[in-house]
Amino acid sequence: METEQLLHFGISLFAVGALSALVPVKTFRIVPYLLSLIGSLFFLSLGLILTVITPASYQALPASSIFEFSLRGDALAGFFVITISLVASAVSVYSIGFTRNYVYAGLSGFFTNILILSLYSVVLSANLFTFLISWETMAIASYFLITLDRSDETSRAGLFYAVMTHIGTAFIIALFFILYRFTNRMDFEGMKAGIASMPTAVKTVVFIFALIGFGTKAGIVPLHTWIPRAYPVAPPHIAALMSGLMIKMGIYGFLRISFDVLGQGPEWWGITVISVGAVSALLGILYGLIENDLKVFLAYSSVENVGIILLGIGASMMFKSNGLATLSSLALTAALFHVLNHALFKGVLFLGAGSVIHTTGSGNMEHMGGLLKRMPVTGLFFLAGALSICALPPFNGFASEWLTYQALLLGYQSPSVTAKIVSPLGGAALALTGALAAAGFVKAFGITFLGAPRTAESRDAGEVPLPMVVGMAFLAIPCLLFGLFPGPALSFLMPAVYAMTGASTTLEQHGMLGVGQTSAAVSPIGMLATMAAMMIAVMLFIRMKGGVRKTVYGDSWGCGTPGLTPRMQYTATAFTKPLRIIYKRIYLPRRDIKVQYLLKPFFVKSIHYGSEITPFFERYVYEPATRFIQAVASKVKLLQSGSLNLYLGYILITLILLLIFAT
Amino acid sequence: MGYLQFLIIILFSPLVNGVIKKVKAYMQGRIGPGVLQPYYDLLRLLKKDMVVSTETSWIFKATPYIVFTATATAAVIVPVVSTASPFSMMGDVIALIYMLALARFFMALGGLDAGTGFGGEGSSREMTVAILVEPMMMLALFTAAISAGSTDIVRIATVHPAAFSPSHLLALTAFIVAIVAETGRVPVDNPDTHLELTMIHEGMILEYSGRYLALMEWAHYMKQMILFTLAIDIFFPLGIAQSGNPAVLATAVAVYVAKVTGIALLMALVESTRAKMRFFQLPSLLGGAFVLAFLSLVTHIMMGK
Amino acid sequence: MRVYVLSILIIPLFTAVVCYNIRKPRIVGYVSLGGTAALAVAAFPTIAASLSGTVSTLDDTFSMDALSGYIMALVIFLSLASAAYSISYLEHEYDAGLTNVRGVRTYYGLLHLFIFTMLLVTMANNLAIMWIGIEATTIVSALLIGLGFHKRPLAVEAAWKYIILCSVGITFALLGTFIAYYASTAVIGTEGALNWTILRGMASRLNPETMKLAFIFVLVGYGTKAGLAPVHNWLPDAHSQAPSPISALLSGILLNTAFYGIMRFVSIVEPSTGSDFTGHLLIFFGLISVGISAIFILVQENYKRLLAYSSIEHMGIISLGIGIGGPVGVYGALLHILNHALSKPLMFFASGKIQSRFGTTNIANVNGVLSSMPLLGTLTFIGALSLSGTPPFNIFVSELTVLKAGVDSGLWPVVVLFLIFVVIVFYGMLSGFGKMLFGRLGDGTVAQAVHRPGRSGAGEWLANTVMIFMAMAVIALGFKVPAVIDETIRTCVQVLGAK
Amino acid sequence: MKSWIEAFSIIDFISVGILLTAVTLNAFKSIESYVKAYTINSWLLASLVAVVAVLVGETHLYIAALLTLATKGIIIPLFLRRIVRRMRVTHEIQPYISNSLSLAISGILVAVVYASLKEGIFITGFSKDVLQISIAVILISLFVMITRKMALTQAIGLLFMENGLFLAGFSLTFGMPTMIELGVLFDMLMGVIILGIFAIQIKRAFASTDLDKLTVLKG
Repeated sequence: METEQLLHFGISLFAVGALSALVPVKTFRIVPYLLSLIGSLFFLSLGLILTVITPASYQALPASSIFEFSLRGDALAGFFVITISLVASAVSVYSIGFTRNYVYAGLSGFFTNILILSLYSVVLSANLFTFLISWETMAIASYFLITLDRSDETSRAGLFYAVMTHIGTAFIIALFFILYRFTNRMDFEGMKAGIASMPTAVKTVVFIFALIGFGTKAGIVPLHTWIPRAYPVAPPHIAALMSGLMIKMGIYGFLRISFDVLGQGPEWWGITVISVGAVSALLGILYGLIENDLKVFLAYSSVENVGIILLGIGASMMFKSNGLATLSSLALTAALFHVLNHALFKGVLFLGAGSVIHTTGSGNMEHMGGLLKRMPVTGLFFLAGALSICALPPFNGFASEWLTYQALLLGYQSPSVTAKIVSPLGGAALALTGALAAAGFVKAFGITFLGAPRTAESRDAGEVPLPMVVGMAFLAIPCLLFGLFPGPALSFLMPAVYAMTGASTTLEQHGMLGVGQTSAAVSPIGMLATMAAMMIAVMLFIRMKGGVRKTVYGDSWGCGTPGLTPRMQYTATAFTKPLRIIYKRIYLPRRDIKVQYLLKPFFVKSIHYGSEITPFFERYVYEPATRFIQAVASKVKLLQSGSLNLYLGYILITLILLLIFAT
Repeated sequence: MGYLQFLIIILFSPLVNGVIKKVKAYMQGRIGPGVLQPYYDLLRLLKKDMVVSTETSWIFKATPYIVFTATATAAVIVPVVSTASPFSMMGDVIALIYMLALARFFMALGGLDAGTGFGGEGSSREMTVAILVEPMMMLALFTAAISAGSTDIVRIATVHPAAFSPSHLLALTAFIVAIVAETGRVPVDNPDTHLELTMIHEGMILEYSGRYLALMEWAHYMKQMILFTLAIDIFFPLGIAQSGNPAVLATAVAVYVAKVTGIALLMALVESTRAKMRFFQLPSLLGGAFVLAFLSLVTHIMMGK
Repeated sequence: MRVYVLSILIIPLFTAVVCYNIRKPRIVGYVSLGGTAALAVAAFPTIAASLSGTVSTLDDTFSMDALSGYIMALVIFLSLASAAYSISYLEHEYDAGLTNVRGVRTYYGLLHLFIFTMLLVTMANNLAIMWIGIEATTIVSALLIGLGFHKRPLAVEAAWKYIILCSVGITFALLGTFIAYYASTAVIGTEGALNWTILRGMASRLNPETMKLAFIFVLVGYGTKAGLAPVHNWLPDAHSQAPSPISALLSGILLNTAFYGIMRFVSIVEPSTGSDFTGHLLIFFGLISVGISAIFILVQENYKRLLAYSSIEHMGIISLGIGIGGPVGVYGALLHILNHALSKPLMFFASGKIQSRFGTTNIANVNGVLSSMPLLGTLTFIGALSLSGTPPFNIFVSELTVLKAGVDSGLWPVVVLFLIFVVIVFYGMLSGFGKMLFGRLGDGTVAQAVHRPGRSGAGEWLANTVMIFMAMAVIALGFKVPAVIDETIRTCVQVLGAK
Repeated sequence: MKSWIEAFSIIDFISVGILLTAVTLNAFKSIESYVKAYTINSWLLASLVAVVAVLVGETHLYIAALLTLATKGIIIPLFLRRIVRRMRVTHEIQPYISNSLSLAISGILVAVVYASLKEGIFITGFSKDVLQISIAVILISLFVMITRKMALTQAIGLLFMENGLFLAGFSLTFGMPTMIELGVLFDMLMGVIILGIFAIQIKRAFASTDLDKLTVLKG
């Protein structure tokens, strides 16, 4: 089938899906998601055509004038289309189960279809106008999905999100117009073609605007503040879409502009991006670690992973400007691979968290525990996601992070000293991030799924309906497969990498993930095989030496005193207490302890312990800015004091000034 | 031989631990148990029944096996006496570290699964220490990897037999601290205590008994020996067999034994001369080591060696 | 042809008289709607003709080119809309006892007089007659605001300020017109010296100094009426106090008719003084308007005032477009007139419904509109997003066009300021209307649902249809400007002679 | 030709009179005197039109003069008196600016006008000063509206502005075509009536004609 036909079919499927969601029939609720599932499969094939089968760009819906809709696809777009399709299809399946008894099923179905469609059209848009329309449609749709339950709380979160993203859009519009001004074209092709005439200073401005504008959407620190507000209030399937895909649109836009259109820039661009990435990764996970709300934690972890992706991109830019094409392609491959992987495992994690919250009715880890026995499949998939996001072999996260390590370590080959030093430091940051993430997910999985249930809700919890489980499987299984066989995944993104860096390295041959320049290689499948072999061996050995032994079940050991209650378990707060102390310079924690005495100082009645950290950026960046604007506004408000005489005075003054100065 | 050298680690790691214990005993003026004691312990544990908490899930039972197999896989990756080790193509130094991380991940989960205070405490502290140690260790390894131009351990071991450049010494120092921390020894952790306030590793495996405990302990011994071997391969690989002929191998084995014993002695020395640190003093120690590793990297890049 | 043209003026007058003399409040609304429909039908050929070429009658007293046709079409469209909407609005006011039969009759009578005056403005070729028309709109609309039917002190206050400020302004406009007349008599003598077509012909020969003076007075004068800051102060009061259908007309089209006067003048002043003079003045006023209104929108507590300030903002954008000039700028401005004339009335209609439901115009006291009135809530949301310049709604397109014009002429400071202000506006709009639309009915709202929504009769149905139609137009124009509109606007651009 | 010169001086004389009557507004307090000033002002205006009509001898100027006299000189003052009586107001309350200061400012305004209207723009026409004077009248009456606090005073100020406007128009154009003049006058008449109605409304709604009460709508 022709690409155009595929495109049109896909679009119309989503459109119909969106409309069908408005049919207020309960049995009908499955339809929109079925349609979006089929639609995303159509787009998946489109993406495959664009990347694997015939990596050629095509032009559909050609634009007649500047403000016309126009879609086109190339290798980069194709890769993102594939990523979107994988997650979107899974989310569609999950939603079938989730929205069965969902109050806002109709609206959610409508806007979910719109959102997915807008994601596609963002990556496929050929010109400025199409991009902006799709971009804002995406923002609006997600805004309505965040505020779905229309409570004041969610509407505040939604407002904050909308305003942040709108500021970002302002920067994007500005940079588009700068590009247009210097290239006289409004389509990306044309901009790319005419970029040569653009002075470097202007390019730099565009680059910085791109970093800010798209960074807001991608959630780089310090523009990340909307993420931990918006995701937790969003319904799970939407949170998965937003965190898995929507913030990747920021990455896409940044790549499209700073890589594809601007081409090669000075070295410090790359270094800037690396630094931003490192800071985002570290602060993101650090702030996430101490959160006890499952979704907030996952949200922060998204910030972290965007940071990791930016590490790769920055390294690639840096190498490119140092003339190391192959290295640049390696770094970019790592980054794009991590884009795909993060979409998968963050998707499964959010869906899992959604299922958990769906059943226990609370997002707070402190209210959970022992869920693995009650929702085994969900727990298993969540564990898979956690292992992947911690980059533990043999899952996919390991593959992409390993590539990132390789790229950063090879930075010493670049001629400039800064690059030599910056890149291994990026590696160190990555290592620290990895360790922090591991701690975070031990906490997230351990406190939530292990131990004894802390509330009645989690004690009576049960497994979620089949479609939700299947939806998670859609994402969890690729997490493992792409880890074991990186080949297919890499083939999705190689054409894009080649198109943008002019070089490509074959990184994967017969099951080994290897980097030519270093002759370093890993074979996840080999590791898995070895583990399996070892497992068999050790079991046999135990059987031989130890024979069959029975297992005695009893209470956990409580220092000999019986009656250990779930409340005596280690809490999520306690788990990260050491970190709060060690990193107090970052968290700036504040604790207040109120002790009530029966008889001072011996008999304590009650001790209230409260501890909170300072939200640095909110307190020292956002709030002052807001206060300033409000203050100015309230001053300006005096202009309209209600006195007619004053108004007449304005007329007279204006007139006289004009008479004096304008004539 | 090259295929089977990982067996050295799997089989002899308890012995190394025994040796360290023995030396410590001597230094403290005791006779101490025999060097084979760890083997007896393992066998005894294998023959015992297991007591499992009713709160636990399958994670609790799976953890020992996963920990053991993951560590064993790491052992397969690291070349011991010969660089002709085909299995080490399976992974490089990063893969090795992450294999150990996988083991740690599950160990921490196992600690949380029983729902007791001690397990959680142990997991929390273990992960905290890991956060402090892992980047430092990585950085130290980066220095070696960069000077060798590869993260492949065999490559590193072959490229520079004995390059005691300043950067290497710095990196080595950092790495030794890392080993101390990772193997849960004084001053970071006390392997011989069950006093809850000081437990880290012991706290995590407190609920384990029988063969589960045996696997955990064994995995711990292996991890220790893997790290020793890694240090040897990376920082003084001189004498490691480049070819497969028996004479070379024999010498290589001898040299290896000597080196391992040396490190074991060092560990024993450190443990018996240092007092355990308070938990929240650790950042200063490990942070210092991190600075060393960082300096090593910078010096390497600046001085080119 | 002549018959058609005159019928355009006669029909509304006739309808006004008829409406004023009908004693049945339930009937009169439909009569007025019928009258407006008749007007639309009668006006169609004239408009169609004017779009293709100039239509002139009564030896050039009335002469309509594409621009007049365009504005007239808007006037008639909005008159239809608000005539249809008025029915349910007045039924409700009547049932709620806020007005009596006399009030209803007066309302409709004045409404059609108002329409008549605006039509007069669009048709006049003679600048003085145009002035008369604009002055007449002030008088009639002042009555609609202040006396219309509910005699409330605030309405009187608003009307007083409105009439005083606008009369003062309009005086200056006439002075400017005189000066222009003087300049033209100096060239061609008294005959036809105020005919726009003639002036346009020999504009380049006029004395630049004189024309500058004339333009300053005209700009301040008509600018007051068009609600350009800093002489906009009557606007928030009047718009917030007028009955919603009238607010819709005021901000949807009345402001534009005043600005229409400015546009006419620009195109006869430019050739002699050079486009920089007029351009800079308009940009100056435009930026101030957008900036001031943005700040007021940010801290606004009354949703009708919020909408009023948003009108100031959009008039500012239009003036920016004209000021930046060039085909693109003028195109953007004219397109923006259309888009604003769709979105803003929609919002005023919707806010009228909200007001009659909650009995307050205070944002803080309105809550949960979406959950209690889904359709209305949705329409309001579409309007609000469109007004805040968000794609995929229509206003975004024209704003982008104006921006593009600014970029084309390299006015970076203007572009940057504009973007900043637009973000502020977005924040203000969304926080205001978000607060009203979200939440549950009853949380934090003091005055709660004082009146039940009016009997959902034909009136309600009509009002909803109108609003839905406008909302759909808002969305459709956001994706594509239909060929016919595109063509019309291009001809208008030529009429204004933008180079 | 000589008669022209005299005419000039006559016209200048009258127009200066108009300016003075406008300036006096700053000095007065009682509404009555405002209305008187307006009446005089309008008569002067009408007489000026008449003079020009005599000089130029165009019929429509005679009509214009009559119309002016009828509306501005007779109808509107009568109407104003009625309003004043109905509203039972006699004196303007203390204005925002003291009389002496406002007199000074009026002077400044006149200066501004003379400065801003460049010489040589208005070479033709029958007087070089009348335009300046009329604009000055307009600005001064606007200034009066700014400083005064009573609804009625503002209405009168507006009327003064319109007189100034009329003067300006006349001096620039020898009078517009009759039809337009009719329209303009009609509009103004309407405007005045509406103003009167509203002034009464205000009195009724706010129990006062003091504009300080009219500051409810703000922000």
